[in-house]
Amino acid sequence: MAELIALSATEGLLPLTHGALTLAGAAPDRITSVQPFKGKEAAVTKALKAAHGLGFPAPGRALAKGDARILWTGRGQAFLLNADPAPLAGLAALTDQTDAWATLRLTGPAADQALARLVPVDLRPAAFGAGSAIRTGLNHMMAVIARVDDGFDIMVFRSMAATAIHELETVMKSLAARG
Amino acid sequence: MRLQGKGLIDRTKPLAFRFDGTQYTGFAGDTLASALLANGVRLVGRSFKYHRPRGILTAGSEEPNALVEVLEAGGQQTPNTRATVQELYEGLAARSQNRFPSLKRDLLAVNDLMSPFFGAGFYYKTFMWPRAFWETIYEPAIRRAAGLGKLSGKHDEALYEKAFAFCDVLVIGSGPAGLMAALTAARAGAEVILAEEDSRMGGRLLSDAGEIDGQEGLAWASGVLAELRGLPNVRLMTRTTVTGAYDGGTLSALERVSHHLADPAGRPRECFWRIVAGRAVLAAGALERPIAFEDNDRPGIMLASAVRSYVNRWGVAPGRKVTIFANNDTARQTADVLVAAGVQVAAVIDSRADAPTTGDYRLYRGATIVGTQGRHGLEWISVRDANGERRVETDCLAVSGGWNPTVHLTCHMNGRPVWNPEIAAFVPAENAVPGLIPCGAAAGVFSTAGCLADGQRAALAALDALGRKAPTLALPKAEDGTYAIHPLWAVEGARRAWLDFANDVTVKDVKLAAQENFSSVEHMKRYTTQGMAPDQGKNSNVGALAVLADATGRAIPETGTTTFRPPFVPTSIAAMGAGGRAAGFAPQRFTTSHAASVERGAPMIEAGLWYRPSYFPRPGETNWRESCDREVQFVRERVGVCDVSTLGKIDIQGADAGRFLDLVYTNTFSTLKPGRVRYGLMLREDGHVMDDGTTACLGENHYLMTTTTAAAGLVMRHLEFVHQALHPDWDVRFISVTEQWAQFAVAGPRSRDLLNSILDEKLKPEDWPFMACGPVRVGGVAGRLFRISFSGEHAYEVAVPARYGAALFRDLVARAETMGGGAYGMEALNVLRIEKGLITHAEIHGRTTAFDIGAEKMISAKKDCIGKAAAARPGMIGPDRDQLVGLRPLSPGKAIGAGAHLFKQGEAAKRENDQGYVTSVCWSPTLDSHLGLAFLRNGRARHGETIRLVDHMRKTDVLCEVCDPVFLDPTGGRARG
Amino acid sequence: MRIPCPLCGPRDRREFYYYGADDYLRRPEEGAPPEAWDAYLHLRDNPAGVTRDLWHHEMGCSAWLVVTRNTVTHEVISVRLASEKEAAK
Amino acid sequence: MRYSGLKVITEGLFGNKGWRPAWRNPEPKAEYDAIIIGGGGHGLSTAYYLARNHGMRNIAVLEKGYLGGGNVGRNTTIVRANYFLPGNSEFYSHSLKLWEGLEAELNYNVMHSQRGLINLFHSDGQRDAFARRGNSMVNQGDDAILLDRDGVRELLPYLDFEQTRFPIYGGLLHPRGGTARHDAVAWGYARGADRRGVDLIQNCEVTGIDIENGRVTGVQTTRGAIRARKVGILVAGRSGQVAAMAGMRLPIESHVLQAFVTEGLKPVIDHVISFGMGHFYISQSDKGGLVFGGDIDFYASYASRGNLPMVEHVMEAGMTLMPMIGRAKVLRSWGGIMDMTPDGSPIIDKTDIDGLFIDCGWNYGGFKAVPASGWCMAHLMATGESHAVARRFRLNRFLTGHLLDEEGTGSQHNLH
Repeated sequence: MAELIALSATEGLLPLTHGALTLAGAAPDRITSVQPFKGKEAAVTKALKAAHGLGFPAPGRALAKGDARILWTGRGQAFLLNADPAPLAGLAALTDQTDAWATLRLTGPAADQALARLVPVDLRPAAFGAGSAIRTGLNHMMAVIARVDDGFDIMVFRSMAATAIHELETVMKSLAARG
Repeated sequence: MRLQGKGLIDRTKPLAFRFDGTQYTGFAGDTLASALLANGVRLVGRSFKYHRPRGILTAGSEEPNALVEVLEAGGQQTPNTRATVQELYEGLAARSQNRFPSLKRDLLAVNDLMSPFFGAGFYYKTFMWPRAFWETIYEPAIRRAAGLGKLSGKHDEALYEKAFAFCDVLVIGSGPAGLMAALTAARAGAEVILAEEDSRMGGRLLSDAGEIDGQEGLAWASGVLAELRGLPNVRLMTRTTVTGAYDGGTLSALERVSHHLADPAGRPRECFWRIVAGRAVLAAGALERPIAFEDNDRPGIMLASAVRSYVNRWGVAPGRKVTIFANNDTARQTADVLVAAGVQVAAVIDSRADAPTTGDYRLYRGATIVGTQGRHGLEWISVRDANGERRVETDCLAVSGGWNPTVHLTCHMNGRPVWNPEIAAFVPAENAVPGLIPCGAAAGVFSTAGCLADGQRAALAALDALGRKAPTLALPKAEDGTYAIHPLWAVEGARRAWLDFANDVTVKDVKLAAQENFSSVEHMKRYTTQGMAPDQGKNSNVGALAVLADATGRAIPETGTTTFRPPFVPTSIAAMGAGGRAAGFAPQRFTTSHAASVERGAPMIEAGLWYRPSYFPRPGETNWRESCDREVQFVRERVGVCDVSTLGKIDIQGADAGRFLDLVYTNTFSTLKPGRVRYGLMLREDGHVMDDGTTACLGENHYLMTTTTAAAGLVMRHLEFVHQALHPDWDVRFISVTEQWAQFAVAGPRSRDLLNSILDEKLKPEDWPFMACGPVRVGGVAGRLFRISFSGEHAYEVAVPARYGAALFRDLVARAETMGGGAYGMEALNVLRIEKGLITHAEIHGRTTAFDIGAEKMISAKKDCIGKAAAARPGMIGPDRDQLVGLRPLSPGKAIGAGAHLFKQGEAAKRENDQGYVTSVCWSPTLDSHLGLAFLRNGRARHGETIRLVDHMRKTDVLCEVCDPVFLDPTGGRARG
Repeated sequence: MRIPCPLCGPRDRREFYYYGADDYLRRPEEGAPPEAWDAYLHLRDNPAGVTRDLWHHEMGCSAWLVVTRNTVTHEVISVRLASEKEAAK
Repeated sequence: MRYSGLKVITEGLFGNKGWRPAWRNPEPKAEYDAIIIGGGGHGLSTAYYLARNHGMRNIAVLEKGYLGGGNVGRNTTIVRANYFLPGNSEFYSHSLKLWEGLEAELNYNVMHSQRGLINLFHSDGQRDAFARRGNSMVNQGDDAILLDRDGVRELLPYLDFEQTRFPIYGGLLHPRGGTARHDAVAWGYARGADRRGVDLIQNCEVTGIDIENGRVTGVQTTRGAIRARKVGILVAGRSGQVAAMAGMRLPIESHVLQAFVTEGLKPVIDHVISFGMGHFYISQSDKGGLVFGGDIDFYASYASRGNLPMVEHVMEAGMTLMPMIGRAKVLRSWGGIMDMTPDGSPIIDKTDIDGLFIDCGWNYGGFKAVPASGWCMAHLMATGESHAVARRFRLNRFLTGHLLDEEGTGSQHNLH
């Protein structure tokens, strides 16, 4: 019999603080990819509403109710966080993604300036306000980026966590040096 | 020398610096150029071809002559740094370049004496004989003589950065037009970025006197800047040069973040910006141009506007006795500035016969300069007018040949500027870059009042285009003078008159080009190299075009236009390539077992961005082969563990999933039952093999596809295409789960025993035949098990959520070791699969068809599939194809190399006889022989034949027997058993 | 270059993968003559001017897009999802 | 007028007044024996070899702009014969041999510099692929040496050997590979063709191809109609448009390839070097500029200019491979229009129209092919038969599946 110890995707790498910016791990308890089957979009929204008080988010948007969140992550796809996907069974392709992503939270007043060094999308508050969630690039890697109260959640593939953290730390340091 | 009471320098902050080893002092606010001039240094560099002594021509980034190496501690240096842009800092050290042994005594100055033979394109006509001398003698000599500054040869370890920015209106340039544009846009509430190349905002207001709204221009600018600084919607960027205009409103800019600092203290050296602007206002001003006359390149000969800048902005008199040579009204302005500063004006030479008389200095009307003297700096000039020729003593000559609007960015999308005869200059064509609005001097408006009004006009146009209401601002009042110019490009009769200082191109060179029928402007440029030097033709393009027009008897617009390509200023590779250094070129992907593998001493090798262990050395093993042989042996005899998480895994669900798989695979998957796995072959639509792998049926309408590590992204994109573009109505959904699962191969006769020791429930053999799959639990964790084999042994792959990967790998390996097995790496994996004739991307190299690998029967005749039609083309099948075979050396100990070519025994190793090539090789400890996989012409029909294998690269020539590619266990009993 | 993704809005070119002309949307039926496949896979109008081609928003929403644009000016005229039927002219 | 060192000296002594035009500016005649559409490298060399090898004199080259204004004047000037596949091997081998005699042949210094080309590799798999290629080169009679990491370090000590992302495993050295002065190649062939009587007609755009009963009879141009029984199309970057005048649809998609040059620097890179894990290749020109490039921008384009993502990719590759070039400043970038074919190899063939020939599809390898392309196209136009070293460059090979896909990237035009 085996006993398996779990390691987080950012084990030993976080948190980091440079200047006014902090990068920390922010892994949700559970991530489920939700892809409504053909013609089941409305039913999925209804089920999400009933079970978690959420809907299926519009492109670029995220919804939250308590700890449960759902982020739009692409064409016909959303990530349901911290919530049981079972009520959606049969309505959508459900795939466990909990371990596939490293979730980093970047907070601080110039967080958008830091991400502006890696992300080719306008993330300033006016363009990327509360409830925003997109899929884009973090330098050379794909990322899901969502606005949270005091900064951003950045989800990258688990295997690339070290590179993502290294690149974020580089810009955090550079911004801190610029003052 | 310094002028008292003048300049925007901080005299309370003296700064020591060195140039060519000599110590000097300047002040905060100086550039290297202004500080050198203040110290009386006029000779700063040597020209490119003739090694002529050169000084400082300009006060900006367009400088063609004053290029130096800026030295750093540790031996790093920046060549070709413009002394006119480099700000002074304490301890700055710079060195002149392109001279040997010293700036004053440069041996290659002999080239200047040879100039009659070194005219345009001379090298095309000589150095041809004897042929062997080109690479050995002529070219090295030319290379050594050419070039300017030196790279250190050391890695550039400095920090560089790239960034994105977004705004409604980007204003480029902060002179009167730019400030007015920025203010107008900012007050309307638009998000504004104001980018200025200089270290200070203000443009010509920093250098030229004049009132705006009843105050000094600079004071007005300060007021505007104070307001802009206070607005939350405005971002002011100094030391930032907009370098390129690209599609979709994207502009690039180079910020010199810490060039001006003795210690960057963690700041990047430069930042390369990608600015996405709703509209951009080009208010980059204009560049003064020189006039070509005899020996017009001596140190001390400067542009008039630069002379005014050195006097007013930096409080430096560039000479004791200054003369002025111009073809326009700025001659007077320059003289007035010098007189006001107390500098002697020796003479004003105005080429216009009707030049207005003013001021207390000698004016030569309708006059030109016909000669200059002074070896390392100007001493006197010869002036010719209607009364004859006379010599005027002078140590600084301020030249103005008129102004060229800074049209460069408007040319970046193939826009051609338009000739405006009124100002004898090119102005931007209408809408040359969508969304880029030129204004002020950049649009050919040369008065301050005109620039203010035009800046506002441009901003209003930008706001209007963005659908924003704009308040009407009262225009500040300012000088609204006229700009009268009578073109003078080159003084006639000169023996050597420079057009392109930086590349040593003279009027004669352009005329010679025309004489030899290189008469299109592009031919002239290429033949003479005019415009290809560090100043990018900024100082010479229009002049050279005018001389060419004259030489060919055409008007300027008829002759052609001058054009520019990005970048607007030379931009470092490091800035544009920021982040690429070291491991930054691509993300590094680490498996969950990475740390454990490294701990075991495994060399990690790159595989499709991942790192995978090559082999796991044990004490006493002296080379990789020993480790590899041992790992192969324990897999064949006991059990081995290998991390296979890097293989692509795609979760596929939906009512049409089976049908979808039938289309993308050559073989049928819709019949695959839950709990079963099938090997699949995937073709590109062009009929070649794209990838192979297994797909498991996890449940009804639920599959898990695996891809090779290298093709994971490619396959995902392909699936998306087939679904979205070809069959969007099919109910199928997919997502990558590569990262979700840590997956380990457990292979070998004792693999089941090993698994049984860790699984919560033991495996019942009857439930787990070859190619079965299903859920399992490991220590309470839900996992998946697949009975598949890439080694030919009885084997499994077990998967758990990635967080448990590290723990499971360590546990599996530890248990395997107690059973006489252990972890195996890529080398052993490769041997195991070669022994079994299993292919990887060494064989699926993009030219391989199903036919070539003997898998044509896998293309189901009962259904369509991607690539089926193209795979049936006559050239893709048949005996002319190279087909997969196995090779065994006749002497088993003879090593063979992948990449060797095959020939019939007794035939010469030459292309005409080529029979194929080797793709994979290994030493097989199992079969005690070297083995190879190869593609051989009509190979399946040639099993048993002896073939000659020649590897020129590794100097081997070996006879091999052609055989079936499956060397071991051809019936597959071991994997099934 | 920026491409207005119908789902994500305008995005930098670096997020997209380019495939080729929209000929690839019109895959011949099984059994079509070799010439039809040659035309599908290889032959192109390749206009210097307005063209329609296929882009994949790979570092974004994963949508395949049909982009109408000008190959001479790089102007992007319109974009639609490949999965949606072409709008009536 | 024959060029020589002596001539340069005597002219220099007498004020360089005696240099005569490198070529004439003839008016187009009403009829020629052969018309070459396109005054680029390939068109000019075809005209030259038609005159030189096949004795044809009554030939016109029609150029819509200026001679050598297309890709021959916008490339990274690399000359090599390092192909793997039969079909390509013998062709580029032939081309390199022509290069090696080009100065003497043309009496024009094209500055062909055989400084050695090194293709770096970064994995065992790549090493094997390069060994395979190197063996092909030697089998063809050309030269190739497989260098290990230390061998590369000896030649290129400034590379970043500590870099861990894509470590340098070694390189394939092609000693006879190198560079040439691109414009000079066009001018040398132009001058040579002109001296053999070929009319080089600039600012003459072909607007139509006249075809009667399935055979070509001439062309329409902006300078009037011109008759000819043989017409060759050599207009890389515009092949599709000109072929369309004859009702043809080509297996070509046009793409933009950017290239870059830095300010002049003292000699620092003595070879041509290419990175194996991202498109990046670099050499230093005789004037001192680092000349380098990468991959195409990947979208169909006729704009002759590219965008930032590829610019940045190329620069990042440079920084990961040889970070000592970081301080070099890029002076100019440019873009050429590439005829991209579905297998990355060119086409030199007859068309279905009698007397109409086409030479196109050079992807981004056309510069080094200039001599052999002209040689083989001239052979084809003069004799009606494909030259032995170009016999696989057939127009119908995509239909039949007889492909020449060196990269193995398949039929997607932009992947070669």
